[in-house]
Amino acid sequence: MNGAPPDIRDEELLSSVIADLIGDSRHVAVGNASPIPATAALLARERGKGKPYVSLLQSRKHNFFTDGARELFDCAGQGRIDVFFLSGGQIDGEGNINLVSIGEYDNPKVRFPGSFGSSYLYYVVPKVILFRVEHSRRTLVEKVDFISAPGVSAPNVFRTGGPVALVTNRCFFSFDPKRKRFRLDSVHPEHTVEEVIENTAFDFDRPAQVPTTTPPSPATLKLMRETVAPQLAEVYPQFAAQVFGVGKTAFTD
Amino acid sequence: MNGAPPDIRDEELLSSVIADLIGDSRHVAVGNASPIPATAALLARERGKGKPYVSLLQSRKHNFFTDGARELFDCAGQGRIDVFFLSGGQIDGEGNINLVSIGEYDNPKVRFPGSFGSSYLYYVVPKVILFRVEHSRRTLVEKVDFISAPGVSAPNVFRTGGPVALVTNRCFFSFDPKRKRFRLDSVHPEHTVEEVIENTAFDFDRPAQVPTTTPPSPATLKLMRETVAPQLAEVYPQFAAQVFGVGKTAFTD
Amino acid sequence: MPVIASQIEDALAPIKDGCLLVVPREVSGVPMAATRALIKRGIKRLHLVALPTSSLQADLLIGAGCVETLETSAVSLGEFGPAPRFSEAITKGTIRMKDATCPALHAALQAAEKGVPFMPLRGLVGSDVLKFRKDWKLIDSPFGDDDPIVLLPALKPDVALIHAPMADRNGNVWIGRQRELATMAHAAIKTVVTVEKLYDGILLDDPVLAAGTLPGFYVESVAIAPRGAWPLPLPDHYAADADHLAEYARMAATTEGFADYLERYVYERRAA
Amino acid sequence: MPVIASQIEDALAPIKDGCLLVVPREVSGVPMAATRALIKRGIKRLHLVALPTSSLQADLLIGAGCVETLETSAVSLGEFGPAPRFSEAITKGTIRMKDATCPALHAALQAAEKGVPFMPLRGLVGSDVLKFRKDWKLIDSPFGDDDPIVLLPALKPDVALIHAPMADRNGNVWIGRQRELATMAHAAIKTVVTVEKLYDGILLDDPVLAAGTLPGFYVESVAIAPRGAWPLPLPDHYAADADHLAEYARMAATTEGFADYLERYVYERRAA
Repeated sequence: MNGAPPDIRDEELLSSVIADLIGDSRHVAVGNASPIPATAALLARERGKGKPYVSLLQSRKHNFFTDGARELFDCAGQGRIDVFFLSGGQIDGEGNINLVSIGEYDNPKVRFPGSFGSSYLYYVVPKVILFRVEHSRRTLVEKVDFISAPGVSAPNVFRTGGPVALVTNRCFFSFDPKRKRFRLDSVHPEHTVEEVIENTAFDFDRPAQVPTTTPPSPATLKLMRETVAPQLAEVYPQFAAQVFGVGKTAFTD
Repeated sequence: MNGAPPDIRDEELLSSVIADLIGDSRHVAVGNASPIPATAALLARERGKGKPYVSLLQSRKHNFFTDGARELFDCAGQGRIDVFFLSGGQIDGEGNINLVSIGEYDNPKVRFPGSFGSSYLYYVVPKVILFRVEHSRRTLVEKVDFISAPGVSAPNVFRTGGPVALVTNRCFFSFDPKRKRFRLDSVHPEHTVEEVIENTAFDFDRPAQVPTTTPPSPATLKLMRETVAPQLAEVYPQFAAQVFGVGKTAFTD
Repeated sequence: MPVIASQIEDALAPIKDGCLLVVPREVSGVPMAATRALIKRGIKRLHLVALPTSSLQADLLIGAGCVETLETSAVSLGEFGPAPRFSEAITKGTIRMKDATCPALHAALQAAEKGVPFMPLRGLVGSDVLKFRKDWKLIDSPFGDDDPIVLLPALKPDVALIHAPMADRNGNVWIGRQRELATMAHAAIKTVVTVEKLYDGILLDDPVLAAGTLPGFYVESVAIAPRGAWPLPLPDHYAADADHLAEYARMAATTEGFADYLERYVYERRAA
Repeated sequence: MPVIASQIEDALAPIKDGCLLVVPREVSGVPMAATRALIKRGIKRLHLVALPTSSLQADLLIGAGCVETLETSAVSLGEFGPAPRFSEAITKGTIRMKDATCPALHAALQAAEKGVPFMPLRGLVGSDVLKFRKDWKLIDSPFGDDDPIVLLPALKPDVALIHAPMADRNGNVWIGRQRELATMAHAAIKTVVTVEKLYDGILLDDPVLAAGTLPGFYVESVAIAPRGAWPLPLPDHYAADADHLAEYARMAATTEGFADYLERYVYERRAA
């Protein structure tokens, strides 16, 4: 295994992986409580010299919407949002995500915040990137207790979008909607395939040789730390301070 | 018959009649090409010291809408528009109105502008006042050639509004939705019941003694000519000049 | 990023023969300079949607033979009388007419804006407007008890064409209260804009201006056309040119007079 | 005309026990001063709709026992973690939860805004969100071929409660880009507003301000509440009070700590 330079943090690696996934898109939107995807989207925009448009839902500065809180969803319905990010309290091997609860819905053991826009956006955004930092049998389950949004739909269901990948602190899976399965595309530096298998409750495909995830280049790291991090601090001050050491400023929105 | 003072114009009489009909309302809206209803609504507002709200669709000054051209219709759907005005190339005895054409729809002899919002507003505005200055067998017909909106609907059809009256240059009819008929409530000064019968192609109810329409009081006339007319000139410069002698100003909207 | 075109003709390139074009009502900022440029170019077979009504713009396009199908709630010159080219085209059967009612057009555009296949609307039941719209459906409301309601299919224009007070270099467009212009742009695949002037700054940077701004990512191209709504009004900027509209009403009353009007004001553009 | 109340409590009079109350999302200008006043008054049995999500506001109201039914897409303190009173109420079964997804709440409010009984929405098919919403219907789209689509019944609140930067003496309210506040007011029977300040003039007289203004005829009452969204942010005016939110997250983690929080910041209101 290629060890990553010791000074690369998990959050930086994941942001870099996600930024590569964003690729050549027109419009990337980032929902609530998603600091790593926000980092990735801003990084992609810096590298693309202003392209894609990035809309951070909780931001003022990185938000082009002027028709209220519904505009993101309308815009996605129009086919104008190319990339979105979703997570889940549980994610299963068919790409189903659970943002609601563990246990019976009417008598849950654990309650998560709720489905947010997932029960819609998962169907209509072409590239939905799943991310879940904690990669464990608790989070990557065989079958979710509650389907906030399904990974795949029957052929007669209107669906122009869905999951393309799942990024965790251990590895990077791609998703194949025809096979309804994830495929292990790469394992992050300092992690192993065995470890991924051990910590994943669902079955997945994998090549004979699983490559190692390419760590961010020094140029990407510099861009992330010096240019992206200060922008991020508007929306995620805690995260920006913790990961990038960007001091809390007396920012007024 | 009480002869009206010779210096009262038809338009002033009709505006005064309509202003009385508006009565104690919260919100009166006036559509396109309706100078007499606009005069009446502004008159009602002057008399009510700012109440009702008056929205003149083509005006900037007398228009409270900020959600675009759809807001009037949404607002009516919410039950917030109490009074609206409609006319018709043809109006029949069941209160059906035709704003589209005479003859076969696919091969018409005469084409009118179109239904505007009538096919919706007639159903949801509680007090729709019909006005048609030209009172003749050509305009007040037995049966309209095209129903832009029906006067009454079957009981299972959602309907919170409809016609309450029809004002012409000869008389004032009220409408009874249960009987699906107009009733002659008053004949304007210098006109007669016989003349109304002769010039109306539909059958209507009437009391044994038909009263004469009360002409506008001197105070109402003064208000109309001195206060309302200049406001009107913004939206209906031609009408204001012709009826009230308000000179065309170099108005910039 | 939207193209900021130096020639109005260049900005209009996305508007092709035969396309489904949506334009705003007569008082919302009608792109008349652009309309004249389209006629000059000889555009053909438009499916024209006027949201929800039109005056001079539709009448001109119809008279000049640019329209195959017209979908709107009314065409009229208002105080200046009926729209003569429209009336003649209908009675002679030279255009296909899809009669609507104002809120139906708004709702059908909002359906496209929201990415849903249809929108319900009250009213309409028992009208001949509904009877002649085979593309609209009357169903029993799934939430009612024997409650008929009309469903309108989404109306997704190829292009929305609008005129507005100003745009910035990123293609953000200030539309103010004329929010149906935003709905048109959201619903359409592409949006073409003419503006009175360029704003020197970024409209979205000012929270007060941003409230009335259409974001540039909906916009395909922008051209500057001062007094671009003339002879129609631009809200809060200039009034209608009543003398000119009266002249139009007179000239367009006959085929010959209309041809003279085109010659003088569209092909030659002698006055402004 | 709307009442311009001198006391926030007076403006809140239309909000009765048991009413269907809609409030905006955590970053749109949340009426927190009004929320504290409602808790102080001891409001009960609210059917609370948070459009489309909530943070501190819903958690406070739930913890204080004001909520019978909650309808929203998510409640979370964001960077400060889960919403502890919400999570406990759900796991203990002390409130009735109607889980939604953001665009469904927007669409259901828009249905009420448009006076239609329902709105269609894509997505949702095959999700458990749909499965547990017996009030939503899955139909075959009348415009499709074996194309299932969800219909959402109109959501018509008794009262919309919002906070905005300013209002004028006619009750016109400047909301800027937060246009969901307009939809809430259009959809609700009554609208109650708190504002940072009174605007000295008429907002609708200025075309630039008018573009971001909710007309007064939708508004029941207005009260002035400077920093009325504290400790949540007011867009373009002030940021969230992160220290206070962190303190809330800590205190509200336990029943006792939450009771202390109420004592200190709601009943006594020692800090601001």
